[in-house]
Amino acid sequence: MKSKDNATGTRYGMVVDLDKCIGCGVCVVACSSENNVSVLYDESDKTRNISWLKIYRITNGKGFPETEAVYLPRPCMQCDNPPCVPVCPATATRQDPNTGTVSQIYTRCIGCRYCMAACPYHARDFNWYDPSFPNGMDRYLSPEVSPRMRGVVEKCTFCHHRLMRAKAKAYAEGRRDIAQDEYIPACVEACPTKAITFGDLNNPKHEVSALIKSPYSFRLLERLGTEPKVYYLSTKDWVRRMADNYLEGEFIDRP
Amino acid sequence: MDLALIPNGVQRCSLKTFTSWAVLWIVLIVWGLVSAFLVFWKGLNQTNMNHYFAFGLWIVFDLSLIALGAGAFFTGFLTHIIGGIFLYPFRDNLRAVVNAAVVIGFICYSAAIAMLGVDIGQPIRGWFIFWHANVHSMLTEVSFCITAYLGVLTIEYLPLILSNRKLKQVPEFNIFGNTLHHIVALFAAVGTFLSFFHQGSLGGMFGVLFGRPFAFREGFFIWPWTFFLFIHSSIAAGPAFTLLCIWVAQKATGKQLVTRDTFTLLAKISGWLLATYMIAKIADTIGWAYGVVPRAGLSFMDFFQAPYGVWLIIAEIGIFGIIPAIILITPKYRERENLLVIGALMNVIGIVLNRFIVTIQTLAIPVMPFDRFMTYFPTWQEWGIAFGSIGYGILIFSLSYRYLPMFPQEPELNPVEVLGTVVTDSGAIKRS
Amino acid sequence: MELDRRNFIKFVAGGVGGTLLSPLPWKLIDDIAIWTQNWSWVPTPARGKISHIDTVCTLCSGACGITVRKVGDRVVKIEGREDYPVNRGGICPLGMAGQQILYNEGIRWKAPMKRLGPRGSNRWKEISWIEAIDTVSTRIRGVRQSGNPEQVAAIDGNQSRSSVALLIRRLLETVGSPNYLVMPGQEHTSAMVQLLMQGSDGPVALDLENADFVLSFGCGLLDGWGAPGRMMHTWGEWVSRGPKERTFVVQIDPRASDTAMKADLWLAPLPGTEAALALGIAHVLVKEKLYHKEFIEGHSLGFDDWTGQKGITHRGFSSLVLEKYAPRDVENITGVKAELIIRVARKFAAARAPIAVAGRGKGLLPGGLYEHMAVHALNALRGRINKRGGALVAGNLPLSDWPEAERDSAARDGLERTRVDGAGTPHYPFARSLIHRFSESIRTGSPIDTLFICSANPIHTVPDSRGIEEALKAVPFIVSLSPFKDETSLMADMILPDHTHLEKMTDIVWPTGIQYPLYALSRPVVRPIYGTRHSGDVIISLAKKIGGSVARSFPWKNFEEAVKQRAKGLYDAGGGESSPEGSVPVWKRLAKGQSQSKGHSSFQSLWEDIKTSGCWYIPSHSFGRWTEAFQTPSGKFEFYSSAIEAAVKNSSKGGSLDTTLQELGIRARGDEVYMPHYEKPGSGADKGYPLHLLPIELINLASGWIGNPPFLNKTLFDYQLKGSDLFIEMNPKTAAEYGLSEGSRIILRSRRGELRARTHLFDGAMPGVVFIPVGLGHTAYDRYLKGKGANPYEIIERVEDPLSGQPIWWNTRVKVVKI
Amino acid sequence: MFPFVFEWSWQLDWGRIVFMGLLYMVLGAISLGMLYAFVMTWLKLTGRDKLYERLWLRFPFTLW
Repeated sequence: MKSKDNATGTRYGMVVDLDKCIGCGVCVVACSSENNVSVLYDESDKTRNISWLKIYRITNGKGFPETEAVYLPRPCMQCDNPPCVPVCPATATRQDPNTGTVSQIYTRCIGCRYCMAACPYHARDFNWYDPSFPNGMDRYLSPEVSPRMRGVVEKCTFCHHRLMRAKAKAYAEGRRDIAQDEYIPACVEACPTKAITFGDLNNPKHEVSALIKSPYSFRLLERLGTEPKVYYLSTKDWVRRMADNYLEGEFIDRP
Repeated sequence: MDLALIPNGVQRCSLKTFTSWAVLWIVLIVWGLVSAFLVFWKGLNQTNMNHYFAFGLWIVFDLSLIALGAGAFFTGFLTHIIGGIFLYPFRDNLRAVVNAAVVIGFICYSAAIAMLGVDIGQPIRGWFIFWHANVHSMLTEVSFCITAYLGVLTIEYLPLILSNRKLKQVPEFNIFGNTLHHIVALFAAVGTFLSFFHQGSLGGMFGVLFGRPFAFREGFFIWPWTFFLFIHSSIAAGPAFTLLCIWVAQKATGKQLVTRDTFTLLAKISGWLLATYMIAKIADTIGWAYGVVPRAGLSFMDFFQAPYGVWLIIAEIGIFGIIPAIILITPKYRERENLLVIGALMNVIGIVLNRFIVTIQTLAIPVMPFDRFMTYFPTWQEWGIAFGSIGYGILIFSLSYRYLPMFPQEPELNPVEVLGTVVTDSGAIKRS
Repeated sequence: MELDRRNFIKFVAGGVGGTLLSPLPWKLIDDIAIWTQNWSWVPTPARGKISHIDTVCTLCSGACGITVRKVGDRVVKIEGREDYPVNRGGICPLGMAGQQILYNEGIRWKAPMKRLGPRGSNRWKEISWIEAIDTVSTRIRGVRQSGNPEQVAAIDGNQSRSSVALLIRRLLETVGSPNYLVMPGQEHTSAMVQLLMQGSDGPVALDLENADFVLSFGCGLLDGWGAPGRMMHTWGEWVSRGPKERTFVVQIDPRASDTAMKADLWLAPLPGTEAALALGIAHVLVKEKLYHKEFIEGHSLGFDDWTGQKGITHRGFSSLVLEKYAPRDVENITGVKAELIIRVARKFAAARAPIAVAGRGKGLLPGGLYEHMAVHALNALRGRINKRGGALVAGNLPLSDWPEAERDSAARDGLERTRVDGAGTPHYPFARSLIHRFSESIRTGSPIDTLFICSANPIHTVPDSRGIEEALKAVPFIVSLSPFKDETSLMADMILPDHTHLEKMTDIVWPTGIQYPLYALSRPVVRPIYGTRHSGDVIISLAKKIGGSVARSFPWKNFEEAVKQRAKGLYDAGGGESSPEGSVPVWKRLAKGQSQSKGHSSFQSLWEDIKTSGCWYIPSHSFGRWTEAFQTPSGKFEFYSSAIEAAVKNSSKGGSLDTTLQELGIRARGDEVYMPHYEKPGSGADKGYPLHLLPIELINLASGWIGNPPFLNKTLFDYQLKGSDLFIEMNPKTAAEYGLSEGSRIILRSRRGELRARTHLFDGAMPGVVFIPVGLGHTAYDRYLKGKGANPYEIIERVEDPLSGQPIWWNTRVKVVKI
Repeated sequence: MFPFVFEWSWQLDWGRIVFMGLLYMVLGAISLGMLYAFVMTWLKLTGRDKLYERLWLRFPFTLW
């Protein structure tokens, strides 16, 4: 396992407050709409449909009425040590050293799906079908994001085109820094309860850098060493325990 | 009809019989071609693979074919590289099977590459692996090596093809074939080098997946252990598979094609390699169960859920690992032909099972605690490609056997009565 | 040089070698690489100038502010508006997917259509607008000439105060028909409660943002209730206040709904017993003297036992709850632990600004009247009426009235006839519209000749939807104004398709539940992409074509002119704001006299401002003022509703009170009838149908008249919909009793019918209850929706709510048969 | 695959150099072997194989 020194430089990351997330799915719709994600006729086939951001419902397993359920939105974790990047044979996916985000070059991808096998979060989706925008729905497609063809893998890019947009604007105004609010992915912008915060994890001016120090913050499958840049917050012990695999008696409740 | 093509000094069945035999396999090939066409035309939705099962039957078949095809490089290695010195007493035995091993290797690798071509979502971009190579990917290494090695196998196959009676009459072919044959050791060496790496990289492909605790086997030197396990297991299975193929060919033709002690030699090599492999594999499993698994916060049994239960690993290591190893290394058992064949077969099944488990189990196990355990069953299109490649293999092998002097010992072991110039239905006769 | 073989080979070899050394091969390889990217059937989105247009989402009456991102002429993305007072950024998934409603031509009517072939055969002929309007107006003229103008009816799903709704009502009025029906909804029940207990007819105004304790009786606060964008934003607001100040939410729900799971406390009463629970809480408040003395003593009627005008002693609300709703008794009825009831009551009483709200799920369907009254009584007990963070008493928006509609003699005659659905008759004294009664009376020989259906899909969205379908079959002529190929419009004879929400101007007058006056106005963000026409314009041109007094009642050139005429009142009233709100949200600014007019020099400039900002609002409210707040006969908040008393008297004219009450469906007797009380549901347990069926509504599944857009299908779990199978939710224990496991295929059978589904085991589902999501099971629309899942309304038994007459939909018994 | 594709400028490390180096060696060996076979065939066909007998070229292959 490689460990990278990411103490300096920009590292875009996300903090999702699960106590605020109500599972409404607006982020999923916003993401799909922003990124020209194709919609199958049968979207209930969750093993084949494309959703860069997927919401899981996790429950504490207790019976009625002690049941508790929490929604967990899962975008690409944009790992600092991504399992998917080194495995790609055609260099179709790459971690941007300047932002820490993991990109996917659709026109380069040969569709071997090795990266999907590598990703424990199932954050990558393969185009099993031709993209479908039937009945004139191709009219709502955004030119900022290219639609993908059948046979390639696609994934969340932290709305990279929005970063480009923000950079272009900053450049035009003669600035080098991008403020916290200037670049946020579509899901963050859309969240009606403001459960998602986005920014540069290394920048103390950005809210996220403080949030990830919360005793309630955690990441998914931290033990694997993937170093995800998507953090979660939850005050519920069982939710934090559910984020990773623990042996009997191993989970220590931090707060 | 095709008498002129049949090698000297051997007898072959009638063209009619051969055709009806071939048709059986052509049907499988057609099934495979139809499947491949559907996959190219409509995409990979023709399979039952999905986001969870990113790899399916085809990768299992690929891994298995490449493992079983290892007989080619390993026999070549034994024959041409160290055969001259260390294995001198067995030189003839090895020479007797090396052609068959090369043909089997060629079949396995060409089928595997064809299958990979179908398996990728963008077949017309397959060459991007070479063009935009990411050298840090095990899959890149695999692709480079198996492609190059297929080239080597083709070169090794060429002298045999060119020794076809008809082709031999063309002086250019004859001389070219002979020249190639002279330097076959070079290609055997290159093949050995390439095979060593891609067999290992195939294992490494899974061993480096640190996001998948089932497959992840890092910690040995700079590589994952599976790198060496795969090499080890493939050279254990390769000779056994060559043995099996020749044995089946003997049964099918009703002729003895190699001497009995050749079988014993192959069995011995295979058996000892399997035995040592089993030790390594068990060590690996224990090391994994007490290292990787608890580090990931999981317990051994978390990885085995119906239908991919713990029986799989029992079958792989116990039934199809230790038992064939014992059979093949014990001279008493190995001398009995049926046990020998069963041992070789179990050996092969064990390795295939290993490749299956490594591929499917890795993907079936949810890593996120709240995710689901998945199962998968291939569609007829996937089976079509798989069976098509089997049909292709048998057809190529049969054609090679029929028209090429694949088994140098055959004429000796099956002397043909000289009947003058009379040509019978039963095949060609020795003319000289 | 001679071209022999040798030279030829040399030439070729040289050529190959030379080419390989040139840049040509690399260029070619590069070109091939680029060529592999070329998939002609992958669309290339056209480029264009990117623009953002602020408007309002009018897919429901929540009126969220949206920004539409356009590229050239195309809508590509819809986002919430941070500056809009209602939602301040957040919008619901349906609104977010609005472009799929606009551009999916598979679900849209593109031009006026005339039915060919039998009803439901879906064979149509495109006609011109002139022909369409001609045909319909001729028919109406005919009906009027025959002397039965009441045979024209309309089912309207538009927001009741919106201009389109008013135009449709006006059309019926001038034609001479009282048969104007609206789609049932919880808002009607809430309005009824306000009328009965406060005597006010203003909109429901809940100051939720300022509340610090919310007691929600089944309201899917986060499941799409009220104005969904506002509710979700408010919830984020509540939670963000920090652990001490955060609003405490108690959710009362038989299922672990999203709201229940996010609430601080979840109580799960048996379905339909919410009123008892509310009264149990009231019991504790009364018994422990935790009620608001000033309000109760000075501004309420019927709390203590009292003596009426004729010297009759009436029983007070306090003695009623003390006698009948002790926590133990309530525990027996509801299944909620007595200790929990006491705890919640004390917490409610201790809170600084608590509010109790009633209504189930999204509130698309009516609630129980007595139940709503019981919940509102809790607000009264704590004096939470017209208080910051409570239930406000609001007046109507200062919109101008249109000139009086002209009624000719035929119209006057028609309007005097009784409504087909019986609403407003002594039998249904408080109902304005009863769609189920309407369908019942139509099924046996239609008294309706021509039926307009606007912005509604009753065949899918009303309980006992099969009954509606049967009824519509009996109507000779149906005109649908729906833009969508929904179930109901497929039953029509003529389609006069409306624009979709992004193509037209729509006003929403006081969005659902907002606590201050707000007028929302959407504007067309794209030119209509098909040959559709604004329903408002269609009604106006229809009226003009009908001629006579009808035409004279519609003097406007077009819809916008009519809207503008109404909006003039906003200018005349003075004050109000029409610019997007500033950094301080409106709900924080609410106080008397906070309204600042932007000083518009003319109505025209105000109008332009409203069109751009999409809103006009008055950020002020005069809290308190209990003396003027109530318009009841007593001038007080009435625990004992004199309006009910009057209505019951009116209904029982001459007959016995007992019979009348029986007819009204009320089980209680005596003074209880006029007070909030718990009515045991009429249809009880049945041996053959052991389970309770409860439809549930999900925020990410559109269950109203608009079909679920494809993007939303993405957000449904595969244990809610899988392939074409709908999943019901069941407690694992209940499932085990019936031998069901996860994914079992079942038939769900009620006395009304059956449907096929599969089971999903969910610990959060109450044992003995089957929960089924609403919104699927379409037989119309396109491949994304058609044939997927099942519609629970088809098997829901319709029982009338006592007094309000609205259909109860939470009281169906079912059995489950495993297949 | 070739030093001038831009992946090399993205990421040039020892891994790449070693890997590609080995690959070129293998490809070189195969090509040289084939070249040898072609050349020898040509020599023999044109009757110059006696020349070939004396050539040092044959040396490495006489070991076996």
